[in-house]
Formats: sequence, C-alpha cells, structure tokens
Amino acid sequence: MIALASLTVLSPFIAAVVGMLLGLRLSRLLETRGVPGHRVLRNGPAVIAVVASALATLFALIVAVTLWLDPGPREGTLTLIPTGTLPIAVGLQVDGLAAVVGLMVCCVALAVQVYSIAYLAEDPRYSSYAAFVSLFTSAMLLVVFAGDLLLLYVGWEVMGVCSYFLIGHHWEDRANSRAAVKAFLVTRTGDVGFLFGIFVLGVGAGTFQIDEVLRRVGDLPDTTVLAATLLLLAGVAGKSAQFPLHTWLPDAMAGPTPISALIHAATMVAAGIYVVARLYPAFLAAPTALAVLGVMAAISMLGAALAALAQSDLKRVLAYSTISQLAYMAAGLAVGTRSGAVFHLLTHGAFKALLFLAAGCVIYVTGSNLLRDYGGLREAMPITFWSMTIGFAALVGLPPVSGFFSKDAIIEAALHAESGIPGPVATIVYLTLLVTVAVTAAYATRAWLMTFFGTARTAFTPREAPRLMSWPVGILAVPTAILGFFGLGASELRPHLGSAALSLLLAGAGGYGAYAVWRRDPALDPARVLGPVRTTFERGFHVDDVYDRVVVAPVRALARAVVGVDDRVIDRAVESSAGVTRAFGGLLRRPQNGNPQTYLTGLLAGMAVIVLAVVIFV
Amino acid sequence: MILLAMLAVPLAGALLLLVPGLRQNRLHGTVVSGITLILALAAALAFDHGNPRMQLEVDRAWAPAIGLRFHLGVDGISLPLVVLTALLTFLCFLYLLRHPAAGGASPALLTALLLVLEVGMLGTFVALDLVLFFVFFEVVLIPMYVVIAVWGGPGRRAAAYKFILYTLLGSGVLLVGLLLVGVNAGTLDMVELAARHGEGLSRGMQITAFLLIGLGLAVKAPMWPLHTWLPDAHTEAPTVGSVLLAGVLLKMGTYGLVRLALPLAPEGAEFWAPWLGLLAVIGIIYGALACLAQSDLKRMIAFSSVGHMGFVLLGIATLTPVGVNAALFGNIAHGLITGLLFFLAGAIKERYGTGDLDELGGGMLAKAPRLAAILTFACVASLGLPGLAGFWGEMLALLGAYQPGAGLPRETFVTFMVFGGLGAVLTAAYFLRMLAKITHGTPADGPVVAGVTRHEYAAWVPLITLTIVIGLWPKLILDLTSAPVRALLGGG
Amino acid sequence: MTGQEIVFVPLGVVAVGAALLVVTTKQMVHAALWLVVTLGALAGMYLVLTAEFVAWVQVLIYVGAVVVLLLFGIMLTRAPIGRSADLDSGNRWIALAVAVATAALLVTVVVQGFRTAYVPLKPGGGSAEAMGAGVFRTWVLPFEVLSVLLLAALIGAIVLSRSDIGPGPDPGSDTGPGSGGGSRRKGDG
Amino acid sequence: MHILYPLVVAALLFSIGVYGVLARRNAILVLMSVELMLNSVNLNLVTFDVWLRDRLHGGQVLTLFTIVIAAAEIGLGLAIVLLVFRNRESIDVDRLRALAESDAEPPADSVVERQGPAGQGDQVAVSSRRAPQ
Repeated sequence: MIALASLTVLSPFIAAVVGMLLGLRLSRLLETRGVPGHRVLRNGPAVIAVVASALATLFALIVAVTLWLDPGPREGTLTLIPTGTLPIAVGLQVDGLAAVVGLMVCCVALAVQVYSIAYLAEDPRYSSYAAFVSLFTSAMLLVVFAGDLLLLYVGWEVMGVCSYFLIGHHWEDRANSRAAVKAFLVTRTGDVGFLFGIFVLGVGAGTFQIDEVLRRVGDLPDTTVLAATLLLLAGVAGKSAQFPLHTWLPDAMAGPTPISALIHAATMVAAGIYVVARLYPAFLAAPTALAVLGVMAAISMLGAALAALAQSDLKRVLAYSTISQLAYMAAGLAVGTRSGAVFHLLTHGAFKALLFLAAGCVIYVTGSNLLRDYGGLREAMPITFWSMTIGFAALVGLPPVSGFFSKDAIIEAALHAESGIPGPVATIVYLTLLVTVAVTAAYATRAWLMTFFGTARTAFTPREAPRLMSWPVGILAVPTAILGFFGLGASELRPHLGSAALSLLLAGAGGYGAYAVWRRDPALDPARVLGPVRTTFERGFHVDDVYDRVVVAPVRALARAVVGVDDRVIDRAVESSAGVTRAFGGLLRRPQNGNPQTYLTGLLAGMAVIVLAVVIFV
Repeated sequence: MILLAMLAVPLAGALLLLVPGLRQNRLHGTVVSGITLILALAAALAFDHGNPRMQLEVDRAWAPAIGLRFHLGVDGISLPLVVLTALLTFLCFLYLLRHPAAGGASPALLTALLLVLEVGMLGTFVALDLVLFFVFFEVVLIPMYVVIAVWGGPGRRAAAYKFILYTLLGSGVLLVGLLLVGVNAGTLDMVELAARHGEGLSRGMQITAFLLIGLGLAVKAPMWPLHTWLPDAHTEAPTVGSVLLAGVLLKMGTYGLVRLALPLAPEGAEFWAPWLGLLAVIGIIYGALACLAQSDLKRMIAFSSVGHMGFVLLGIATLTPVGVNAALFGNIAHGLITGLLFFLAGAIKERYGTGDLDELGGGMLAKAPRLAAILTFACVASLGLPGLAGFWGEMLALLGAYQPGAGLPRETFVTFMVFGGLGAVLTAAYFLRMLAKITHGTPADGPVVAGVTRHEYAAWVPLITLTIVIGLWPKLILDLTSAPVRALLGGG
Repeated sequence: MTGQEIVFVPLGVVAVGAALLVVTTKQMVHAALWLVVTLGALAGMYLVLTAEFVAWVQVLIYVGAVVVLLLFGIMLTRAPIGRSADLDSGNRWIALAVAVATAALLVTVVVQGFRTAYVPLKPGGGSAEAMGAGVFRTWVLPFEVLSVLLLAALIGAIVLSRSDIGPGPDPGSDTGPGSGGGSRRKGDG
Repeated sequence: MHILYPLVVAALLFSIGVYGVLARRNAILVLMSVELMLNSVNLNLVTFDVWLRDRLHGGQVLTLFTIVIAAAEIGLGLAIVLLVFRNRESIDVDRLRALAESDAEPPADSVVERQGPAGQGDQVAVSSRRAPQ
C-alpha cells in the first residue's frame, strides 16, 4: 500500500529526471529508428511523461480502490532523519482523503500531459516543460501522501518553484518572467509562515508526524494551536491564492494554458485547501483561526468573482473564478464541513481543468486570449462547446452537474455553522456565499456567451482543436458531469432543498442579468454596464498597486539604502581605519623629525630613566 | 596516518614544482589534488560512522617544551568538510586545465599556491591542537592573498590588501583568545578541552575567550558587520580563487566556532549567543537587501554568501544540537552551491567579458541554454529550495531558533527566526531578479556564446549531483554530525 | 679640609662655572674662550691630583690645539662675531631637564658610592718619567694602534674637507655624491 | 683629599656637556660640549688612577690617549661641519633634517611613483627644498 503510494509519488519524479536528461536523446532515437505512427509518438519527453503519469494514475487508482474496499488510514516510514531535535520521518500516509485527492491529481496531470503534446507540439523546450510538469505532479502527490509535516513542506515548496518555471516557460517575454517571479515570491512569503506554523505545531506536539500531531492537538495549549494554525493559514493563503496573497494567480495566466489547468485544478492551489483539510483537527481546535479563514474566504470569494466579471482575458476570468471557488472551499472548511470542501475540491478540480483545457482549445483556434476577439464558436467546436458548457454549469452550480452538489453542501453547512466560529462570521460567510453564486452565474454566462455565441469578432478559421486536445477535454466533461452523484452516498453531501432552491434562484438571476445585457448588443461586452467600477474590478481592486507601493517600492528603496550604507558607512569605517592607523603612525613619527638633537635627547632621557630604575630597584 | 598523507601529498606536490622539469606539466596539480581527494575519500571510507569520537588520529610531540602536539583527527563534524575541500580543490584544478586564470604569472606558481592552500584548508579541519589549528588557519592566507593579488581583476591589489589585513586582524584576535584558553586551561589539546566543557575556566574568562575567538572567526565567516572584505575579494579574485574562498575559506570561520568556541567556553557562548544571533539575522536581511541592489554578478553572489553564512551563524547561536547541525549542513551546502555559482560567474565573465547584470542583457537561456540552465539550478538551490542542499541548513537553523538552547531568551530568538524567514523570501527575490534579468528575455544580437565545455562539465557535474543527493537525502550528513554535535554541546 | 682641597675646590668652581658659560653664552667666540678657562682649570685639577704630565698635555693639546681648531671652525663657518640670538635650539628646556636629571643622578650615585673614600696624594705618581715608562712599556701596543688611528683621522679629515676629490661622475655637483664618497672612505679608515 | 670633590666636579661637567649637546644649535658649540663631556671623563680617569694607586698608570695613560683621540675627533668633526656648511650653508643641527622621511604624506599606492625622484639622490632634493629658507 505504502509502496504503491510511494511509487505514485516517485514515478513522475523519475520521469522528470529522466525526461530532463534523456528526453531529447529519446526523441532523436525515435526519429532515427523511424517509429511508425503519429509524430506524437516520436516526441521523446512527452512519451516519458505520459507513460509516467499513466503509471501514477494507475497506482493511485489501485490505492484508492484498495482503500475503498478496506478503509482505514495506513502509514509507513522509510527512515528517520536525525536533526538534533525532533527527527524528520521520511514516510507516507494514506487515508481516504489522500487517496481521493491523489487520484484526482494524477488524472488531471495525465490529461494535461496528453493535452500538452498537441498544445505545445512545436515547442523547442518540450523536454524541460514535460519534466517540470512531472515534477510538479510529483511534488503535489508528495504533499498529498506525506506522513510528516516537513516532508509535506518539501513538496509544498517544490511546487512553488515548478510553478515558477512553468509560468515562465515562455521567458522570452518579460511579462511572463515577471509573472513567474511574482508567483514564486508571493507564495514563498506565505510559505515562510507555513514553515513557522509547522515548527509551532511540531515542536508543540513533540513530533512532526502528521497523525501523531493530530492525535496530540487536544493536549496542546490553545495559544499554541492558534498560533500554529494562523501561521499555517499564511501558507494556505499563498498557495491557494486567497486574499491577501492572491495576486499571483491572475498573473500566472502568463504560463501555457495546460499549466494553468494544472495549477488551478490539481496542484498548487488545491494544496492549500488540502492541507487545511488534512490538519483539520488542529483547525477545529482553534475556532479563531477558522474565523480568520472564513473572513479571508468571504473577501476572496466575492472580490474575485466581481473581478472576474470585468476581465477581458478568458484565462483571467477563469483565474479569478479559481480564487473565488477556492474561497468556497475555504469557507466550507471555516464553517465545518470538511467533506463538503474536499468534495468541492474534487469537482472543482475536474471542472476547472476542463474549463482551462477547453479555453486552451479556444485560444489555440483563435490565437487570442481576449474575450472580445471570440464569438460564434459554437458550431465549429462542438466538443469544446459542450464540454465548456458543462464546465460552466458546474462552475455556476446548476444541477445535475457536479458543482451543484458540492456547492450546495457548503452553502447548507454555512447556514448552520458547526465549527465553533463566531455567529456573525458565519452569517457573513453564508451571505457572501449566496451573493457570490449570483455573481458567478453572471461572469460565467458572460464568458460563455461572448465565446460561443453571436458572430466572430475577428478573423480566424473556426475549426475543432486537434484530437489530442479536444479528447481530454471531452473526457474531463464526464467526471465534471457525474462526479456530483458520488456525493449522494454521504448524508451531509446530499443536496438540501431549501438552499438548493435559493442558490438556483440567485444563479438564475445572475445568469439572466448577464444574458439580458448581452442580448441588447451581442457584439459588445456585457461588462460595459459596470460603468466606472469596471476598471477597479478589472484591475483586481488595485491590490497589486497597493503592494507595489507598500511592499515592493520600500524594499527596493531599502535595498538601495543598504548598498549605500555598506559603501559609505561600514566599508568606509573599515577603510578609514587605514587612515586612522596612518594618522596614528604620523603621531608617533612626529618625534622622528630628523633632528638628531631630539633623538639624542630621547636617548639620554631614556638612559637616565633606566639608570634611575637600576639605582632604585637593584 | 591517512590524514598525515592527505596533508603531505599536496605539500609535496607544491614543493615538487621547484623541480624545473615538472613546471611544464599541466596535469601536475590535477594529479596531486586527485590523489589528495582519493585519500580524503579513503579517510571517509575508513571512518566508523557509528562512532562519535575522533578517529584516524595522529598524535605526535611537536614542541614539547611548550606542550604543542601535532594532533590530527576527524569526526563527523570535520569529515564532510574535509571531503568537500579535497573535492573543490580537485575540481578547481580540473577547471584550470582548460580555463587557465588570466594573468601573466606562471601557471606553475598558481598550482603551487593552490596546493599550499589545500594543505592549509585540510589542516584546519583536521587539527586538534589549538596552536596547530591556528597555524593551518594562517597558512591559508598568504596563498589566497597572492592568488587575488596576481590573478585578480582590475582592483586586485586593494582587494588583496583588504583581504589579508582584515583577516590577519581577525587571526590576531583569535590567537589571543586561543592562548587565553590554552594558558588558563593548561592544555592546548582540543579533544581534552572539549571534553571538559569549560571546566576550570571562570565565567569571566569564558566570556572573554568566546568574544576573542568568536571575533577572530567571525571575520572569516564573515559575520555582519565584519564582512566588507568579502565582496571586494570575491569580485576581484579569479574564478578558482572565488570558488575556494567561498567554498572552503568561509567555512573555516564557522567550523572554528563550532569546534573551538562552543565547547571551550560554553558559558561565554551562552552570554554572547543572543548577540551572535542578532548579528547573524542582520547579516541575513542585510545581505539579501544588498544583493537586491547589486549590479555585478560576482558581487551579488558574494553578498549572498553573507546572507547564507548568516543562517549558519544563527544556527550556531541557538546553541542547540539542531542549530549546530544546521550550521554544519549549511556549511557543506553553501560550499557546494556557492562554489558552483562562482564557477558559473567565472564562466559567464569569460564568455561575455563582463559580470555586470545590465551589460549582460537578457536571453541567456536562448544564447547559452545549458549554461543558463545550470545557473538557474544553482540559484534555485541557493535560495533554499527543499529537495536541494540549501534548504536543510536554513530550515534547521530556523527550527533551532524557534527552540533555542536552555538559558537563552526564547522571545528574542523567535524574533530572529521571523526575520530569518523574511530573509529567506528576500533571498528568493534577489536570485529570481538576477535570473529574470540575465536568463530571461530576448537576447541582444551579439557574438555566439560558447557552449559548456567538457572540463566545465567535469567540474560542475559533481557539485550539481552532490547538491541534489544531499538535498534529497540529508540523512547522509545529519547522521554523521548529530552524534558528535550532541557530544560537543555536552549532551549525552 | 686639607690644603689640596682648598686649592681644588676653587679650581672646580671655576671649571664648572666656565663650563656653564660655554653652554649658555650668546657669543660663539666667547664660548670658545670660556672653554679655554674650563680646560685650564681642569689642567690645574690634574696638577692637584699629582698628574703633572697629563696636566701639561691637557694644556698643550686642548688649550693649544683643540680650541684653536674650534676657533678656526667658527671663522670658517662664518659665524657671527658678537651676540647672536639663536644659538640655542628649541628643546632647551627638555635638555635642561635631562641635564639636571643626569647631574642629580650622577652626583647622588657618586656621593652614595664614595662617601668615605679618600685619595692619597703622593707627588711623582704622574710625572713624565712614570708616564713615559707606562706608555712605552705596558701600553705600547695601544699606543701604536692609536698612531694608526690618528693617521686615518688625518686622511679622513683631508678627504672630508677637500671638495675636488671623490667618485662622483660629475665633479660640478659637489654635493650629494661627494659627501657620499667621503663618508664611505671614512668608514674604510 | 676626599674623592668626592673631583668626582662631583666631573659629574657636573658631564651634565653641563649633556646640556650643551642637547640645547645648542650650532654644530661647533655642540662639539665644544662634547669636549666638556670628554674632559669630565678624563678627570674621572685620573682621579681613580690616583685613588687606586695603579702601578701601571692605566687611568692616566688612558687619559692621554683620550686627549689624543679627542683631538683627532675634533679635527674630523670640524671637517664634517665644514663640509656640511659648504653643502647647506648652515651648521644648525636642528635644521639638518636629512634623517627624516620626506614630509610629503605617502599616498597609499604610490610606491612606484615615489621611487622616481628618490633616485636622483635624496640630499639634492632636500637641500634644494631647504635652500630658500
């Protein structure tokens, strides 16, 4: 079992190493051997990556099935690394949560790998791309299966750097490079908090092993748990792109579209929510932290949804929707429904991967990211259209697709929050959830209408994307559609009539509003009715500008100041010590003025003193 | 005995260069340092990993009249450093085969100097007598001074003066501290002194001794604000000089702190630890900020050393086994990674003719993809990515600061930890800024940049491999250091 | 106080007083003349101490030759005849301190050491005969060496005072190389 | 006769000589002071010779030698003084500062530059600088 889990983690890792070193060589080998079949088969790095991903998926599936047949957590430790204090356990742990999320990660990764073959067919750096995607997958799987907090942190950070490389894959463009740096730095800022949270929790509990930590959480002082969970939340906010550390995610759209799918659906952003779910007992022991999480989620949810409403770039719409949907999960966790949140994590993984990959198809065909360049793609791209429709339906939460069930579970849970968070916070979260449903419907409808309906606004050849791209999209549509029904098995995940009706009503209102505006003139952007606030929404409430002023600029100024101080104060002090020495030497040189009389005076005076000393003391 | 041979071989190699016929032999240095490396590896193999005591000892009378002994030995603390030193020197010679240092002086002289340097470095790590330690500590200075002053860049003379005067000043203070301990404790033997844990020295004496020894070693480490010789020396030194300076010489300072200052004067350490920690944290933040505004590649890497050594010093300041482990791990990791970074900086300078970030322009990933990829790897490793060597030292140092030794103010150290964490973010910021600046973007038109040569690969691949291996399997080093560190700090 | 002492003390007072004037007078020629007085008084003291031969040599060489040489030197260096204001250098007070310290020290030591010592004065101990016997019997070797030394000093003085000899490549510049050569030759002697 | 009389006189003469050597500026006056010191020594020699009743008369013979050497010394000394006078137009001891380093503050890295003028002979440089004073 644990061996299987470790194979799941290791196979993408090995693929990453092998693909990085030997991928191109394999391509050349396949080329010269003249392997029959599609040219895709001659793409060495892709072959390695896909095979590894498929293997990982297989292993994850076996793990999940085994665990389904015989529930109960399992763990295994390979070795303990001594550190001088608490040892680090190199070990994995598998339970239901891990198995399910792991399977989801593998599936999405596999879809992304396959999809990328076509999407990045002509890319000269495919080997590094595929290798980093594999490494990314492996890191996420490590987070999922890790049995030790510090091991989890390793995967957590490696994901950060993978996101850096992948977002900056097209580094020729400085904007991509900036986005990549931003993603890494913002998440790393959160990660520092996360690491400290691990310290607090681990040192408090006397071990870094997760199950042991959770078992001992009850015995810890409240302040320790609170401090630990709040610090962990910093990391969660960074990775899961929650306010106030969300700013990297929209910019991360600079990466290739499959990467967006991977980051948004399966890895990275999911990691934050997953970790909270994983350490949920600790969070339950600190309701204040959950309240903070709830407030964070409420702000992110609504703010991101409003921002999505005004975006002109399809991928940015989806990016903000991701922030918003992650906030749903965070809200779910805050109000006490772990299963609801994880359920939404899974359905979101499916439908967001679907949406991104489908958006990739659209971008591939139209050659543009901008909504205002699209239009009328419904006929030409049936697979994409229908898949994306299902995806948007899931995003909005329309029955019977998956998003409906998971959202409903969260909204219902928010109504009677059981996690111990203060009442007002729960109320705010609940209301925000409802409002966001409407706004979500509005922006989803807007994007959907502007992409597929009306007439084409720019010149491009409407056609379906290559099969390697459209098929993963089509296949992902299946879980998107049906995943929700799996929730029927658990009572707390079953839809509730009241909240379902309410949210449907709100969704309908939002959707209809967008439709009504769009119908007036299908050629124009419905976001125009937002009027003056549109710019504010589009720029994400200027949070970036604020950070520029408050963080980036002062740090830069400080850096310059430090260099100045180094040159002018510290180094000057060192160098002027030479001058001081010389001046001191000059002082001693004063008697050495070349006048022999002075010398002789000194000599005789010294002699007199010596003789005196001899006379007195001897 | 094997240690004696390890010291004798490079020394003999250097002396052999006096024979005129051997001077033309280009392989001489490589062969000699290769033999030394093999001896170091043999020492590592002969080493009993389960035993926390000194091993492979050589103990001869040296100057019996004043109680000096020629006492050598390795334990888990010094063994990794010994291997690192031998490895880096060997790689430097490999690199020199194809990329001789620019400058008119004879290559044989450089070979001889580097071999003498190696003797000093290895000797420092295996010496077990206070005065012997000091002698080896000093042996290093002159060759490095000459290397900088002869083969350096345009400002080499001033940099070399600064280097030698500054470090000599530190050495003077160190010597006073060592003698203070030696005279008052009545023995110069480090093993015996360490076993006493400061017994027989009054508290005031220990505080003074730690201050003196610490100051002397802090110059070498270098600790903020005693660091200003470092950027100049690094910027002006030739590639191999920078590599050895960053890779090994800086470690002598922190190694000395662990080996001498902590066990010899535990009460002094307890007294000074908060201050040491404060300066370490200032160094971390300060180094990172200084890097953010640097425009010269080598200077930037030099300042990054200040930051990284800050983490090492912070680990030492915690006076906990985990902190000291972190320091030793950080030493090794920094030696590997920064050694690699300086190799790369040298290669870039050789190819582009400049180390200025603005003049380098962008697009190195397009122009010299492999070089840029290795540079990216080195930077990512240096900014402390988990899974690579740089991470464990930093992480464990912070963990140590969260739980400092008994008798230290916990709140203060937790504050240090927070600032150290901020420093880690800033570290990432400046490395990524540098990477974005020179590897990303579209390349300017210009001459084709040469690819990575076979000798460069030969010099770099071991460093890359070790960085990954140690990063993925930190147990390799932590297993070695944990037991002796515990013994050193007086635990069971 | 014995008779000898009665003679000796005034002589000593004269010698010391004249010596003080030598080092304090404002006129160089006077200094030389006061030196004559001092040396003369010393010769008198030698006589009291029964060292007749030394006394006469003192008069001959010191008073006769050395002082004359000094007067020549004064004239050759165009020293002003009459009062000159700047014969003392800046560190006069330090010099005074050192001198007084020396005097105090010496006198104290001497007084402490020889409080009870008396010199038995018998005439004839320092007669020319005794001296001649001593010099040419016991001390003949130092005497010969001394004559060589005098020869060397003679040559040295000549070389030093002549400006037209020396190894300098350029006889026109009589400054640096000339003195360098001269001093080297003195070293040889 | 009490031995203290000649000894005290000698001590005082010596001290006066010391004062003269240290305080006098004119080289010839310095030479005179040196003579005073020599004479005080001579006086000591004679005194002790008499006191010890030395049969070899070492003290008195040595006094003779000293007198002779002093004469030679004064001859050489005056020759040197004359040479100095010829070169420097002055025999003021405290103005003869050729022993001193050149006054120019040596810059940190100008070792090479400073060797240029020094090669022409330090004395020339110094005397030409002194001459206008």
